[in-house]
Amino acid sequence: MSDHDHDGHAHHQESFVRKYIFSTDHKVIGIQYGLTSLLFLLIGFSLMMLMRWQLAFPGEALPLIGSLFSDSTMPDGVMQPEFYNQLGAMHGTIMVFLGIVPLAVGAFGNYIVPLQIGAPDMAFPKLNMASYWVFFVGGLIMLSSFWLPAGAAKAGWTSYPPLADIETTGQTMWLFGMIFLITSSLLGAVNFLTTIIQLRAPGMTLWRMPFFVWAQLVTSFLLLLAFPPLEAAGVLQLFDRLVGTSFFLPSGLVVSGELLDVAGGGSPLLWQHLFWFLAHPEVYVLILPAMGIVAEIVANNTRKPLWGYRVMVYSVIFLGFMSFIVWAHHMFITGMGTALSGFFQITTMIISIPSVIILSALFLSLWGASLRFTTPMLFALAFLPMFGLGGLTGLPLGLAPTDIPLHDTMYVIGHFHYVVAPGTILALFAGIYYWYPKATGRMLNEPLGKIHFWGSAISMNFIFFPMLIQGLAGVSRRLYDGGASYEFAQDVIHYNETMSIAAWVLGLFQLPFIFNFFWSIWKGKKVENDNPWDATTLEWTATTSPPLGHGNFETAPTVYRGPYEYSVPGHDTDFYPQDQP
Amino acid sequence: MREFLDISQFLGMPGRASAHAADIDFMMSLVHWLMLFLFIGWGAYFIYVLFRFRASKNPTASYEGADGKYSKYQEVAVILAEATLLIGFAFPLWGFIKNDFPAAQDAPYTVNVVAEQFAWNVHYPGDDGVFGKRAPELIDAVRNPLGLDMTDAAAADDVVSVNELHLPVDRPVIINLSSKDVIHSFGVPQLRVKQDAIPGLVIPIWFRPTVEGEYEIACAQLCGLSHYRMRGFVTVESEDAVSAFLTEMSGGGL
Amino acid sequence: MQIPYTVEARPDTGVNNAKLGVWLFLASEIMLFGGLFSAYIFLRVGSPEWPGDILGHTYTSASEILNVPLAFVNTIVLIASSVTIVLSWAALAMGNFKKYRIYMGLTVLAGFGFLIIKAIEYSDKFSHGYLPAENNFLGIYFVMTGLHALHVIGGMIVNGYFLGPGAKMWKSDPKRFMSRIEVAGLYWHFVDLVWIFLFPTIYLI
Amino acid sequence: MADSHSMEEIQKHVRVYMYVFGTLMVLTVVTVAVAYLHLNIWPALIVALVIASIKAGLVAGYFMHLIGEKKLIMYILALTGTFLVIMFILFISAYHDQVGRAALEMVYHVA
Ligand code: HEA
Ligand code: HEA
Ligand code: CUA
Ligand SMILES: [Cu+2]
Repeated sequence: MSDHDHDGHAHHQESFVRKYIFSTDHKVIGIQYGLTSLLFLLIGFSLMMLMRWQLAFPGEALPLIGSLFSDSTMPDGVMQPEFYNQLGAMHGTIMVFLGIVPLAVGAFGNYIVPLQIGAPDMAFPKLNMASYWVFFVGGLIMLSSFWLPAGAAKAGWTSYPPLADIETTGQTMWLFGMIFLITSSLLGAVNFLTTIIQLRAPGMTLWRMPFFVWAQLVTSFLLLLAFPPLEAAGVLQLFDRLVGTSFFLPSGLVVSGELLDVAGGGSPLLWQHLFWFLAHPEVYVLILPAMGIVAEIVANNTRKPLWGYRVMVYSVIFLGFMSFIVWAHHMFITGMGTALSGFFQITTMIISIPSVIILSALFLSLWGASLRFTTPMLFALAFLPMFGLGGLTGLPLGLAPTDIPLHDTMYVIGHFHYVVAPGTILALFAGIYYWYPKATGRMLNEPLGKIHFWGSAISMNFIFFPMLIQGLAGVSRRLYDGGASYEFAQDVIHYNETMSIAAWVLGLFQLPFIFNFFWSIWKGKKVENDNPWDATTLEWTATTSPPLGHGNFETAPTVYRGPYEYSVPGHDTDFYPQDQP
Repeated sequence: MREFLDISQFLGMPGRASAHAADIDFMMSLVHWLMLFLFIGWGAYFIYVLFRFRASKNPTASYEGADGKYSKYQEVAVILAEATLLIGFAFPLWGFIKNDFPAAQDAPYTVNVVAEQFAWNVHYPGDDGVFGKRAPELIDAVRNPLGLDMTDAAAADDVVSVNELHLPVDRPVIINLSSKDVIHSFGVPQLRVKQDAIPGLVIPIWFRPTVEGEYEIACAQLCGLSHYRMRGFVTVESEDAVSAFLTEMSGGGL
Repeated sequence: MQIPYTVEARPDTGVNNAKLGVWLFLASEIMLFGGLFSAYIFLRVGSPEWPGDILGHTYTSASEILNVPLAFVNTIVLIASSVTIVLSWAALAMGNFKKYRIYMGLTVLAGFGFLIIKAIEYSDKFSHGYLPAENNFLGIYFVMTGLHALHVIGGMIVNGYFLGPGAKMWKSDPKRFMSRIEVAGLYWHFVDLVWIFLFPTIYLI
Repeated sequence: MADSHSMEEIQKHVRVYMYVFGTLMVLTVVTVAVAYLHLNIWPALIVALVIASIKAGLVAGYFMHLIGEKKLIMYILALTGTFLVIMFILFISAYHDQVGRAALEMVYHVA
């Protein structure tokens, strides 16, 4: 399985297909992952924009665009509940599994990790390629389900049976898609772990690895060990749907007045346990790479070492371990007794501590800094309070009694969007602005970047803060009319308009980014040297690889010191790269 | 003190209509105080640092950086606060809600609630206080939505209503919650009650309504197309009014 | 620059890439089957009778439905194949390629044997109307043994490749070839291991 | 691990493999024999799992050369094993601490 097919003979001409399509070069694969996942992010974003129209103006025809849709989804431009539920489920699925994970792990991990540890490539280049293409197929399966007669999956991204068992064919496609995506992640995880453990350059000890690499290491462990149970669950749900078993169906179900013709004896809660066994670690898969990116950029732009690097590493390892034993905090309201809920409340409170430590360390890293407010730094800085707000709103959810009024309300939606959108997405944008010159040899335009930053950071708060307010007022999530028919929701329902407008404004502010992203490939300011940010980590040292070239280092660099030796007293520059003796 | 700390109004939580609601709100307030302290503390620090350590003002960074003493205090404080919340509030309150069911001498008012796509069926035991037998085979969407077995003597005086749950004020209530088809969630914001209705299980919940009025039951778990309008009503009223309602329901049916 | 440690071990970790990779892969496989075993346990503690009602008859022990002798034979076959594959590796270590061929051939053959017996078992169930949809015991039996059988097929493809076209490498890069056989062996043993747990939990108790 | 072995060592290995093979056969027979005793569920479960674990240990230890394997591999497997066990325990606990199971017959009074 450990094949690799480019041994220093860079001179032989590779065909276009081998070089850019079925490439085994981690940098090309990283870029493939990046472009594909950005596209999916855009798709997930568009689905959300449609939903937000319906939430702001329930039952009103969507002008212009509405007429493009079929009669079964939006007759005369008016969204049907079926379609709203599809959009919700697919927005969640696409954002999580096809947007953030492949961007944070597949793209950034692939491109940056081997460079940062001084490796020639990933340990298993062919496996790496397979991982991308399996992901790609999984994504196509997911998307194509929108064109099924009854549309895509509509039982939420959590796919709780019995609803998911009796839903239309879209759900089957969802399951097949998930099996591909899980397989892809597993292949990727094996590859990352082997690479990080085995291919570190001479002198790159564990304690000299950049925090980003640590974050990817822990993330890969989460993917490796948490994903398989969901694959098992997916197979079981496929059997329920296709073969007629009843793993998740109890006896005596009566659907629309008809006794369901199944053997029965199953348990709907079994799915929830298997699902959350994955999905809680999964949320840390969404946040850890983001924390890693932020740590890199904060160190670089404060021009000083990260405060408490070791403590952060210990925290991230502990976080990874704990994330396997908190899953049932998503299930307090399913009728859990006191013993189990006690256990899961304790573990949930415990797991919040390492997050507090990491965030505190990042905040403290700013003390004594010489702050450069570059675009990546702005995004990274915004991440800190935004993740903080998201994390803090996790606390009332993690305590069972306070979860009673909040469970399955907009408060939960607000909580996790604060962590994934102004949290992770801003961090990923930071990473794009930071590493773009590495991949292309050109900088992204700064003024456009700053417009993108302020527009995104501000409008996101106008989308997600009102969700917390609505949630506290008791408004349920996944409501096709946003709660308009409920009396108790009347005081807070008007926020739906604010949020939707903010969401479209957010969309507008992505335009400078998309323009910048493509324009700069050809027209951006060229970097003067390999190290435009005056950084210390290995990816910025002279490599044989000009943008998009094949191969990484002429000879493996030797590492002499820790990753963040900035402003070392007595050194002639304010950065002391890892590979300088 | 307690009144002072209770910021549930400020948080925009709906009015309270059950006995344990104040406890939940108080706990909610405490958690939000903790959040507020952390947010304001770190937020103020953050803004200060951004100004004080900008490159134009502080051209050379310090290699040593901050002294971590205060952050350690903060972490210990957070741990203590979370431990207090768990031990002092979360465990007792959850235990009370889950385990301290009213005993027989408290004369709890017991009803069955059976969720279905997309309605809340309520099954009252009638005067004899005994629920009639039910069987899934007997369910008829129109005439017998609960599958009540009419050959059972106990079933004769049972009352079934749809989306209308009438409860006596100031008397403990036990609801046996179940579902016919998919997972629903019985949520009543003002009562601070929420419980998933899981097919295959019959989950008892209890609370004591304290304020008369009509409250909405909002289904909180995605259950299909019309999840958004799976709305029922809880009417909390005097004992007499409940009896009158039940008489009307059973009389009207014949 | 070559990718290092494809064959020789990295000094500080003591393993080469392929071996680490396959162990990591096996770790995820453990969790995959672990998820299914968890589901099995969850369903089983949740039912009053196990296996329970099938086609109108209540069974109280799995051996009334499943064919224990056949499964017993299959256990023997799979364990034997585990021995032959490790012997094939040992033959390579002694430089005896011919013996390697024989043992690897036997391993693949044993895989076929296992699948044939499995097929007999399945068709017997099907012909009696014991379909997965009848009952959760049958359902989980088919899912778990079916997934295991897929793993057997996967292993046979790998082993078959190293028996046939893949064996060319013995000429060009014998060390690397040995490492591959060791890795293939690890996977094959794992498949055996899973069966060692499946057999008693599903058939016997 | 292979490269440094001499002929004799390999032959010794092969002998060990045969012993292990024999033991596995015996244990398989024992498992089946115990099953025909029709013990109660708990003793049967324990016996079956203990035997299966021994067999698994033999396969992993000798065939997969886990005995004497590098620490790194051991750590990874220990971690996986920990999560596996946690998963089993929590799944069983989750089942037992679920409110509402016993009450099913209460509503559907079907005998
Ligand atoms: C990246 C994703 C991510 C992250 C990191 C988290 C982090 C946390 N989450 Fe969240 N969560 C989700 C994603 C995430 N969550 C998702 C997607 C769901 C919903 C799924 C669904 O149902 O569809 C969810 C749902 C969810 C629930 C279930 C709610 C319900 O359904 O009723 C719970 C309950 O315990 C919970 C708890 C927590 C906790 C305690 C943390 C902790 O780890 C947080 C720890 C962090 C802190 C405590 C912050 C520390 C702050 C400071 C130190 C100072 C801050 C300073 C300033 C702000 C200036 N989350
Ligand atoms: C990682 C996960 C993730 C992310 C990032 C987002 C991002 C966003 N989400 Fe989403 N959401 C979920 C995961 C996520 N969501 C999940 C799991 C659910 C629950 C589903 C369910 O109920 O089952 C949900 C549900 C959900 C709802 C509730 C639906 C309901 O309950 O009825 C809403 C409502 O407003 C919403 C809004 C938004 C908004 C405004 C954003 C914005 O922040 C979006 C920001 C995105 C961008 C800014 C993208 C920018 C990228 C580009 C422009 C690409 C550029 C391209 C190139 C350069 C090529 N989301
Ligand atoms: Cu019923 Cu949602
Ligand atoms: Cu969680």
